[in-house]
Amino acid sequence: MAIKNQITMSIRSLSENVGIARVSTAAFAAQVDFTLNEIEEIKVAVSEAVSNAVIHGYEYQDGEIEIKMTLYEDQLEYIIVDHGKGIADIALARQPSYSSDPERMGLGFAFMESFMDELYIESEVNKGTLVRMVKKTLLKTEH
Amino acid sequence: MAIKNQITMSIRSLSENVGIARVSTAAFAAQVDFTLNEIEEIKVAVSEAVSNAVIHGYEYQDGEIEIKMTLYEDQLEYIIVDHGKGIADIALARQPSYSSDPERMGLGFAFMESFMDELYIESEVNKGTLVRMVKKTLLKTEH
Amino acid sequence: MNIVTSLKRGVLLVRVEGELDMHVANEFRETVDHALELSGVKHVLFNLEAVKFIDSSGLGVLLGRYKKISGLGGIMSATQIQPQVLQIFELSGLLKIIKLYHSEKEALECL
Amino acid sequence: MNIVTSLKRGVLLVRVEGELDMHVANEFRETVDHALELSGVKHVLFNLEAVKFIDSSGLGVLLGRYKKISGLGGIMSATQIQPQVLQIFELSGLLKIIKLYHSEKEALECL
Ligand SMILES: Nc1ncnc2c1ncn2[C@@H]1O[C@H](COP(=O)(O)OP(=O)(O)O)[C@@H](O)[C@H]1O
Ligand SMILES: Nc1ncnc2c1ncn2[C@@H]1O[C@H](COP(=O)(O)OP(=O)(O)O)[C@@H](O)[C@H]1O
Repeated sequence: MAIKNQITMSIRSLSENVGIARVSTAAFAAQVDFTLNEIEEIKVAVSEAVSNAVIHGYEYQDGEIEIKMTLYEDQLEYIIVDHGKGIADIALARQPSYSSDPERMGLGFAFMESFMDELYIESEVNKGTLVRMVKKTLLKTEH
Repeated sequence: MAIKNQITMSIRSLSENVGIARVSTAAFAAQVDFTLNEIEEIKVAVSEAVSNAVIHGYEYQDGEIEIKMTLYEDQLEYIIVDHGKGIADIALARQPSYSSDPERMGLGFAFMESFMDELYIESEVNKGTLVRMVKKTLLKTEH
Repeated sequence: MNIVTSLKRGVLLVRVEGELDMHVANEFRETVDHALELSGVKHVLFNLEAVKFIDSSGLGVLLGRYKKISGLGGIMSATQIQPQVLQIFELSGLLKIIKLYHSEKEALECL
Repeated sequence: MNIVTSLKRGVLLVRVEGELDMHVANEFRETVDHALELSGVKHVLFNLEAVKFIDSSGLGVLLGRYKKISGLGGIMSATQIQPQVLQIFELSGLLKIIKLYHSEKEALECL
């Protein structure tokens, strides 16, 4: 599939960068004729993935988070990578309401799943986590 | 000087990415208590530097543009790098109203200079160009 | 994030402005809990007109406030929710436990 | 970028919405030049109320339109300029050659 546009970002694992990542990914999505509602959905999904990297991946410690956004002919892809703690049981982690932190809601992956068209997670304990999310742009035109 | 936050981006040399770079760099600047007017000034300066990379550096051809934003104790720094054509005579290029393109105004560097507190340019013909711009945050607090 | 709390007819009114994510979650929690303690009231009304974004971290703090408020025997309600925030409330089930009103006035008359 | 052109009392009115940078410069130039040719008029009024951003690429297209319009013996004017755009106009000297009005109505009466 031909790549039409691509931006990569590397951000520090800081809570203030979650909002910056959200704004940047939304600006990237605005190339496609998504509805305002679809852009909001992308913002939530990206916010969840980046927040997870800060909270669970790096447990609020220093670290780098990479974000790669790619526009293909028929879809927009976001890949969020951290080199932190990793996930031992991905199937368990994906269950709605499951959280390893009793203070949290366990809805991050559930939101990514419902707001995007594809969600793929790759993880290795003590190596890190990769989250790949796709939103279809079929039938949309570009600006 | 201690780095308080840093984000690096790599974007393709495409005109649609100029606006995305602007939005991302403005979101980064919003960490500091700049006035809306100061944020607008940063947006213009970044817009000029990134546009120059697309127009002059890569002459609208394929290429990568790197943007590094760093928040220090007392200043915000933006570095924009391209690996394109380069500038033979930097002093000439910086002159207000000078442009190698008769269709353009030659105000890009003049705007970067007036809207930022420091402007530093490094360039080598056929290697590329680095533009470093600094906005002081002294007397500002962070969110 | 900007949070303004005030007391209206025995109800703690919390006007929130900004994006309710993990970056502001702590400040939000502390401000509301502090105002709850100081005021001594038990009902809380959130005016969410100026909240344009919420994610599961923001929801988490709201749910935490709900637990605290209902533990005190109070009612948690909200007014002027934006469509995007409403969608998240619905998906998460928060809509079932939080009372929604059209305006501050309506809410304060009913509480 | 959204551009709507219309004819009012022998003046080409151009309402612009968006950020006037290199990405939209070509489209902007082509739309305005095309409307100028079609209409056959020589005065142009830009309503810039919804232009929140302009840089030197955007200025360049406006200056190009100025040259074209004054070559035809017409007057180029603008109304409802945002402060940020005004600052750029000032710095570049464009303010000296473009006539500014407070409203479309005022401009159309004076032109
Ligand atoms: N980037 C990550 N690194 C390590 N663990 C993660 C990461 N993302 C998610 N997890 C694990 O998956 C669980 C479920 O995640 P999620 O559905 O987002 O809910 P929550 O963030 O509320 O816990 C988390 O509690 C955590 O244990
Ligand atoms: N990134 C770059 N790569 C190569 N040449 C550049 C670059 N940036 C600027 N220049 C040169 O410097 C000149 C002046 O730049 P500038 O002040 O931005 O005005 P303008 O973009 O309107 O030409 C350009 O015309 C070009 O010749």
